[in-house]
Order: sequence, then C-alpha cells, then structure tokens
Amino acid sequence: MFEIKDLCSAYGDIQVLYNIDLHIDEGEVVALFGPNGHGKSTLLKAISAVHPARSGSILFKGQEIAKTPAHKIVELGIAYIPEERFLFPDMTVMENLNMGAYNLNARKSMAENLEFVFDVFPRLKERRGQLCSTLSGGEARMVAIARGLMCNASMLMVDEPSIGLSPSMKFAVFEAIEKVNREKNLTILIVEQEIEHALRMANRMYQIRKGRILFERKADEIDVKEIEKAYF
Amino acid sequence: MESILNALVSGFVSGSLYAIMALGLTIIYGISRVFNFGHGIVAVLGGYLAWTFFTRASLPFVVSLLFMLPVMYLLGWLVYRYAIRGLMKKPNADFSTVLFMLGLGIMLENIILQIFGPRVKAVPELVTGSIMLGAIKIKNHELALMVIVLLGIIVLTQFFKRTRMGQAMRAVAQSIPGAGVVGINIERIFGYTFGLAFMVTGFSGALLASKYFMIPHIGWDWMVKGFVIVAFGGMGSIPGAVVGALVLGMAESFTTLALGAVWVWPVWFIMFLVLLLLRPQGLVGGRN
Amino acid sequence: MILETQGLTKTFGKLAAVNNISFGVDEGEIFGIAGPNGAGKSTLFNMVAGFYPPTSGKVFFRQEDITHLSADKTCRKGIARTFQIPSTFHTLDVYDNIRIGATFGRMAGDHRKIDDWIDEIIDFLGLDDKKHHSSVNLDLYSTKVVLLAAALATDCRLLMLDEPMAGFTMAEIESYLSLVRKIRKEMNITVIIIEHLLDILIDVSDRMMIINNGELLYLGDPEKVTEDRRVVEVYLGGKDYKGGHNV
Amino acid sequence: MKKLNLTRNTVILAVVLLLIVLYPLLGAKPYHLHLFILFFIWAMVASSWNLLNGISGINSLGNIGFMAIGGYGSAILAKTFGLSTLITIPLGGIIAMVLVTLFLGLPTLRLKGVYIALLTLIFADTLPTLLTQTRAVTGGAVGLHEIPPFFAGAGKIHNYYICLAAFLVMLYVIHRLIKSNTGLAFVALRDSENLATSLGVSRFRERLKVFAISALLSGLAGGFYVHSLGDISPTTLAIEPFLMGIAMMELGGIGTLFGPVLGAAIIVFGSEFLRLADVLRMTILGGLICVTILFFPGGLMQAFRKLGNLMDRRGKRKRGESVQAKVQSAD
Repeated sequence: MFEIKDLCSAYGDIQVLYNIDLHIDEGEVVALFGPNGHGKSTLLKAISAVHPARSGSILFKGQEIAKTPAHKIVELGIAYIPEERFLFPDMTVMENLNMGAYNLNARKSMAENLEFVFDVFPRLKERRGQLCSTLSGGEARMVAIARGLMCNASMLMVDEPSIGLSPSMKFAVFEAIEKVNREKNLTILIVEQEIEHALRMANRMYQIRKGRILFERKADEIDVKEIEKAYF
Repeated sequence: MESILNALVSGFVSGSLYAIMALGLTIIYGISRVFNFGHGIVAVLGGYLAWTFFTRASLPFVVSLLFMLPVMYLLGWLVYRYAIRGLMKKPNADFSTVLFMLGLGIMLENIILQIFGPRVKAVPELVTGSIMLGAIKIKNHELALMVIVLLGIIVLTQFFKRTRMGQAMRAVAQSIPGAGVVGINIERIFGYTFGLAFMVTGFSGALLASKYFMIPHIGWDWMVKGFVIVAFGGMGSIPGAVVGALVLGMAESFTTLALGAVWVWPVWFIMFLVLLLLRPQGLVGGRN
Repeated sequence: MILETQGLTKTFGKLAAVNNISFGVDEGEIFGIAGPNGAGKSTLFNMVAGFYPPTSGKVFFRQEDITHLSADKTCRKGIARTFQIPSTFHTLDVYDNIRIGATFGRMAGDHRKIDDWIDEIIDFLGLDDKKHHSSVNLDLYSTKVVLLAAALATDCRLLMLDEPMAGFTMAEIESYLSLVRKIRKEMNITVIIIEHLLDILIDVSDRMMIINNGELLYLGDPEKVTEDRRVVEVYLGGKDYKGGHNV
Repeated sequence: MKKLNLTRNTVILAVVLLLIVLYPLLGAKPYHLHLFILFFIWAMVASSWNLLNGISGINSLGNIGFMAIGGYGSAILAKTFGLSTLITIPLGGIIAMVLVTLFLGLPTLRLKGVYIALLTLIFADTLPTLLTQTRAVTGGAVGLHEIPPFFAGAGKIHNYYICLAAFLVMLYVIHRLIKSNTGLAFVALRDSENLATSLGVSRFRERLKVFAISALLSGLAGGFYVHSLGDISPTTLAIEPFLMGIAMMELGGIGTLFGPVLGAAIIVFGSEFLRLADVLRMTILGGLICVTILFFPGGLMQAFRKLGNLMDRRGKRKRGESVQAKVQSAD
C-alpha cells in the first residue's frame, strides 16, 4: 500500500536522511524509533511534503507522490499530525476540526467523522467552543490528532503524540490511536519515544539511527534491549 | 457644545470610512505578511473605475460600484501571481515587496493621470438631503456611508467566519505550517487574498471619493493614513483596523476643532509614536 | 564556580519552558546538557547569555550577578555562545567573521593586539587556508569551526555550544571534539555543550545534566547517566514514570 | 587577481574623475553644470540613505525628510541670521542628526522590519504640515527663495566645484566608515542580529549611530542643495524626489559603495532623456523600480560584477591558467 525507496532529505547543507527504504501494508501499525535528531520527523515531513525530499520515490496506493505538493497529499489520503501540532490558535476547537476537513472528500463525510472524533475524545466535545490558544498541552494534542482524523485519510502519520503529556493523558492518547486503527482500519505510521507504549499496538517497527534504517522487526521478533542499545 | 457634538459625528463618519479603507491593507498584511505600499493607488483606481462606469457607461452609481469589484479582484490576483509570489520566496521579501508595490503604485498613479487628467472628479452622493438630530445636521449621504461601511464590515467578518475560503484565509494567517498540514493550497489562498483585498480597497476608494474629492495623487494621503490606522490598531487584525480608524477619526475631528486641520497629521504622528513605544503590537494587538 | 544559576525559570504564556533550574559549572570543566526536544535546553542558554531575561531566578558568572545583562554585555563579561542553526555573516569573508568577535568582544578597544589575536585564533583552529574565503559557501563542518572561531575571538572564559555537532559525520564529530578538548586544555576555557547524541556527550563531559519538560532530571557523573532509572524512562518511555506535566 | 582587478577599476575611476574635474573648463553649458550639481547632491543623498537601508539593513523611507531638515536649517540660518554657509551647512546637518536620532533612532530600537519603514515614512510625511504651519520662518507652502549662495558672488562653476568636493569627501568618509569597525558592526547586525550581539556588538549603540550618521550626511547634502539651487519648498518632500532616491539605491545596487552613485547618475541624467517622454516620466520611473526588483535584485553593480567576473575568467583562460584557481581567488 505504501512504499518508500532510496529516499534522501536535507536541510540546506545538512543531509538528514540517507537512502531510506520502508514499506507499510494496509491496516498495519508501524512504529519508527530512534534518538532525537536522527531524522524520524524529517521522514514524516518528507512523506507529507511539508519538507519535500531531495531524491527517492514514495509510492502510495501505486501512485508516485514524491513530487506531489503538500495539499494534494492530504487530498490523496495521508494525514500528518506533526509533533509541533500547528493548531490555529485564534480559532475554536470546532473551527480547527472544520479546517481538518478542508479537502472536498472530507467535507462530504464531515458529520460522520466528527461523531467518531467526539466519541474518541469526549473531552473535545465539551471544549468545542474554546479557543485553541487557551487549551492545555494535552487537550491541544487531542485537537491535533482529531484534526488529522477529520481529513478522511486512509493513512495516518503521528509524530510523538505523547510528548509532554502526563501518564494518564498519554494513556488516553494511545488508546485513541489504537481505536482509530481498530475501528476505521486506518494504516498508521507512528514516531514515538515511549517504546513500551508504542510496541503494544505496533505490528512492526523500524529503528533509525543517523538518518539510516538500522533494522526492521516484526512485533514478535522485537527485543526491547536491542532497541535500547540502539539509542545509547 | 454643539461644535463638540458636530466633531463627534464627523469623527465617526470619517472614522468609519477610514475603517473600510484600512481593511484592505490589514487583510493582505494579516494573511500574507506583505505590506501593500501601493494601497492608496489601488483605492484611487477603484474610485476612478467606478466613476468611469458611472459617467461613460451611464450606469447608476451603485451598479458601477458592483462592476468595479471583479476588475479589482482580477488586478489583485494578477499582482500576486506574477510579482509578489516570486518576491515572497526570496530573501528580504519584506522590503522588496514594499518597494515593488511602491513602484507599481507610482506607475498606476501616472497611468490614471494620463487617462483621466489632474482635474478633480466628482463622484455623486448616494442619497441627497440631510436630517437633523437634535441640534446637529447630518447628511443623508454620510448616514448611508456609515450604514454601507457597517454592512461591509459585517459581510467581511461573516465571510471570514463562515465560508470555506474565508476560514482557509484565517487558517493561513494563524499558522502556515498548520494550513499546509490540513491540505490548504497556501499560494492559491494568497492569490485569493490579494484579489479580495484589492476589491475591498477599491470599494473603499469609491466611498472615500464620494465623501471627499478625488484626484490621482490623493491615494498617497489615503495610504499613509491607512498605515497609521493599521499599525495603531494592530497589524493584520480586522477589529484593530476598525478601532484604530475610529480612534484616529475622532482625534482628527477634535484636533481640527481645537487647533485646525493642519495639526491633524502631527497629532497622529505623536499618538502613533507613543502607542508604538507603549504597545508595539497595537491597540487591539494583531500580529507583531 | 564559574557559572551558577539559582531557580532559573522562563514561562511563555502558560507554558514553563524552563522551570526552577539551579546548577553550577566549575571552572575548566566540560559540562554536558541533554534532554528530549523541547526540554528547555536552548531556552536555558538564551537566558544565561542574555538573549532574554528569565521570568524569575538569577544567573551568576564568576560570582557576579548577570541576570539582567543584555547579550552583548554578557559577551564582554566573557560568555560566548554558538547557535543551533549555523549561519555566519554571509556577506563577509571568514577573516571578517572572526574579526567581529575580536573587535567587539572582551578585546574591544585594544587595536594593536587584535590582528595578532585573530591570527592566533585562525592558527589555533587551523583555518589558515580558508581565511579569505567567503563564509557562505563553506561546508557544514567549516562553517561551524568558523563560528567557533568567532566565539573564541571574543576572548571568552565560558563557551556555550548549542548542538554543535548536529549533522556531522562520525569523523567530523571526532575532530570537532578534539577541538573542544584542545580549547579547554590549552586556552583553559570552560565549555558547556548541548548535544543530542548521548554517547558522545558522555564521552566528552566531566559532568552532565539532563533536563526534561523544563525541569532538572539528572545532574552528575556522565558514566552513571544511563543507569539512572528516570533518564532511561524519559529516553525510552516507561509505564510508571510520574514526572509529566502540562495537563 | 585581486590586485589586477583593483588597478583596472582604479584606472577607470581616475579617468572618469579627471573628466568630471576638467569638464567645466572645457566650456560646458550652464545647464549641464546644473545637471552635474544635481547629480553630486543626489549622489550624496542616495549614499547616505544607503548607509541605513543597504549597509545596515534598516528600512528607512525618511531620508528625503532628513535632507529637507538639513536644507531648511542651513537656509534659515543663512537667510535670517546672515551666518556664513561655512557654519550653517554643518549646523543644518547637526540639526537633522539630533532630530532624527531623537524621533526615529530611539523609537525604532523597539521596532522591526516594516514598522521602521512606516515610522520613517510618517516622520517625513509630517514635515510638510509643520512647514506650512511655521510660515514666518520657513516660508510655508511657498518655501524659501533667494537663499544666499555659498559665498557672495558664487556662480554655477563655483557651485559645481564645491558640490563635487563635498560629494568626493562624503564618499570617502562613507568608504572609510564601511571599512571601519563601526561599518563592520552595521554589517554584522544586518547579516545576523543574534550572532552579532552574541559576539559583543551593541544593537542599541550601533543603531543610534547609524541613524545619526545617515541623518547628518543627508542633512549636509540638504545644505549643499539649498545653497547651490537657491530655493527649497515642501515640494522637496513630495513623492517624486522620494521615489527617485529609492530608485537610485535599487537601480545602482543597494549595499554597495558605488551603487547609489551610479543610480544617482542614471536617474539624474536619465531624467533628462526622459524629458522626451514628458508626462510618462513618472510612469517609467515606477516601472523601472518594479523591473529592477523583479529581475535585477542586486542592481546594476551586481550585473557589472558578474560581467567583470566573466571577462576575468576569459582572460585567465587565454593565459592558460586553471579556472579553479581563479574561482578561489575571486572568493
């Protein structure tokens, strides 16, 4: 369903990703691990064309999308939920969710998606009239994820959803992501520092180090010690 | 007492006209962060276009206003698409767009001058007559202008609040990466923004022309006033532009009453300076 | 102690980017700082170097309160720093980039000595062959060495490096680290390094500090950092970690 | 390579300068002398403006105002108090310097980017109102006429040499300034404010300095303007001179020493050719600014430099040296 071949990406002179190969099957949850600053977020940004790759190919449902502009990628069905959230601070929660359904496909199924989102995050239903700049970190994270769910995507890329959250909040966020995968059969690519949490739902994982894929493991082959070693 | 009331009314009238004039400026800045130094000429162009439709095509003035709008929209879109878009990607985009719009402004002004000549053009009043409110006389035209401006502001705020395009514009204004993530084509929105802003500005020019007088050169005066208002209220904020316009409109009419019309500008400068030092983000606080 | 902070705090709106951090750096040591993205490392640097004032707390440099000094003044006290994003004065050549540090730093005013001093720095960092190159077209490593040179040219006593080795190859990391060690040893300058790569930081630091969510998590021996339960949890996640904030 | 380049440029410069110095003696018409005087004055204005916008990256739109302050100051002192121009011109410059530093330099310390452009523009725009309000001293809207010349009986030819000398001195001063530590600080703050302050450059001090110097020099240019032309009025502050100043900097090449001078030459002498275009003059001027910004953002100086590099490279190749070595020395 989704396949990356030989992808390289750079910021100015600094090359961050080297010849990345990666694939994801339909309905799969794939986790991406690796230390900070080693290119995990850059990979998601390259896929979503927020920061397009220098070279390489990205196939999504058989279509080459490496040169497709960011707004088209969303329309094709890849939603990206950045670590930085990038909410619209002077809009209400509801307005932010509306913006998530900006593309015309998503407009049609907006009511249905909204219901699902409120079902996953009941707290947002309570806060829907509140300006996003007044939300707490955890609530803002929920809005970011919910906004990503509104765009009718078939694949979801989530960058560090648990960063800066309290344990109970983290739990809620992971539960939500699992639910999305289970009930909507969304394909999910997740970058996460909380290995244990991420591994509970992942079918497969990739380990990145210094811009390269170090190894790939299926859920039943994963050795946490091996991953930890790759961090230090 | 009567003169104070009169000043209050005239402050309100010019304030509301300034408000709609400043809107075009604040829309472009708020959404694209480009400061339009050709703003005044765009307003003048709107006035002349409406005047042309009115006199040459003998259309009713209100209809000529409506005909002018799509032309202004197209102009705004063209300016973005073929000049500003490229400049925004280069280093020092801030100032190069300023200079480009300045150059374009002077060009347009002189083209208008060539076509229409330097004589004052009379744009008709929308309604004639006047009414008495207690001891003060208010022209019906001025009342009509205030109503139009009020309606205009309501339409615009509803546009930004309710429509898909308006929401997308606000989204781009608040977070460009966020807009990218939800799939908004940012350059296209910028194009629409320039179109919309030119349209509003042209509209305001026609209204100003009907209250004051119109020569090609007057645009620079309008523009600099617009600058002060926008920066005073808060760059890029619509309520800021409205509040700034009303405050400065009042300051204008009371300065005229107390010191004479020529002191308006120095008083504005001082007010502006003081505000910049105390609250650089402006009265209402737009984007800084 | 050359640098000491007391209860340093910086809040942006509601968010505490740095929350009540107190630590000290001894004269002549290499002091490492690590922590996840957004932990507050750069904010800490910016407060110490006078780029913005702390919301509360104090900074002492050589026993002197420098909490409210602006960036150029802290520089003239003897604190130099580099930035995460390496950009030089792009219209100037390498020599002039370094000249700015020498002219306006602690050497300011002493015109006769400045030329020799710049040459000394250039020689020390081995930039001789690039002296008159434009500073724009340099490769990443040379850019960072030039920025290091400009910082050293201020005649600093404390050098603060913000992720200096991001984007380096292994060989470049090695040679940059040897420069840092040389600076400490031969110029007797105290060095603070922010770095993502824990193994490198452990290797080069005399002492280390880990911060997370704006709070101090670990301060002490680099060798023991990977044994610290809380550090491991922050970096790798864990079920029972209770240190979160922000909700 | 560098040396060769320098000598070639020096030779060109020397020849041009010699021609300019000899020109009045070769029987130039008074009108042409007048044009040259205008060129010298505008070159001074554009060069001092360039200190702010080009060298320091502070987007001022107010330098015509600085010039007018200096001009009015000197004219009033000479006309009303009968002081010698030797005193009035410097005093005019100093008045401009003090007012600008106070009303613009200090407030802009807290401002960035387009706000500075706004404030300086509004500052310059406030002056005509003040001038018309102080008719007794400034002559109001009519302005000042019959301003005393540089010295009793000074003619066009004297004005020519005085303005030429002033222009050359000012250009030399600006050249030295750019090369000095102060100039280095200006450039450092322009290129990267954070890096500059981290290396000990004081933003406060340098920004006040550049406003003061730029205003002083623009004000001095204003002094030379009034005493060679004999009159000044609020129309000096109209949009046309303002745009001409901007066009000079942009056309010639902002941020370079000779760019504004070149731009001044093109605009002053070019305006004469444009007289043929008569009413379309301003349209063309506006169009020129647009085209320059869109297609030649570095101005003519950059185009020349590219051309020069190209020629050098050719010459080298003929002499059989490696292009590689060339490129390195050009760095």
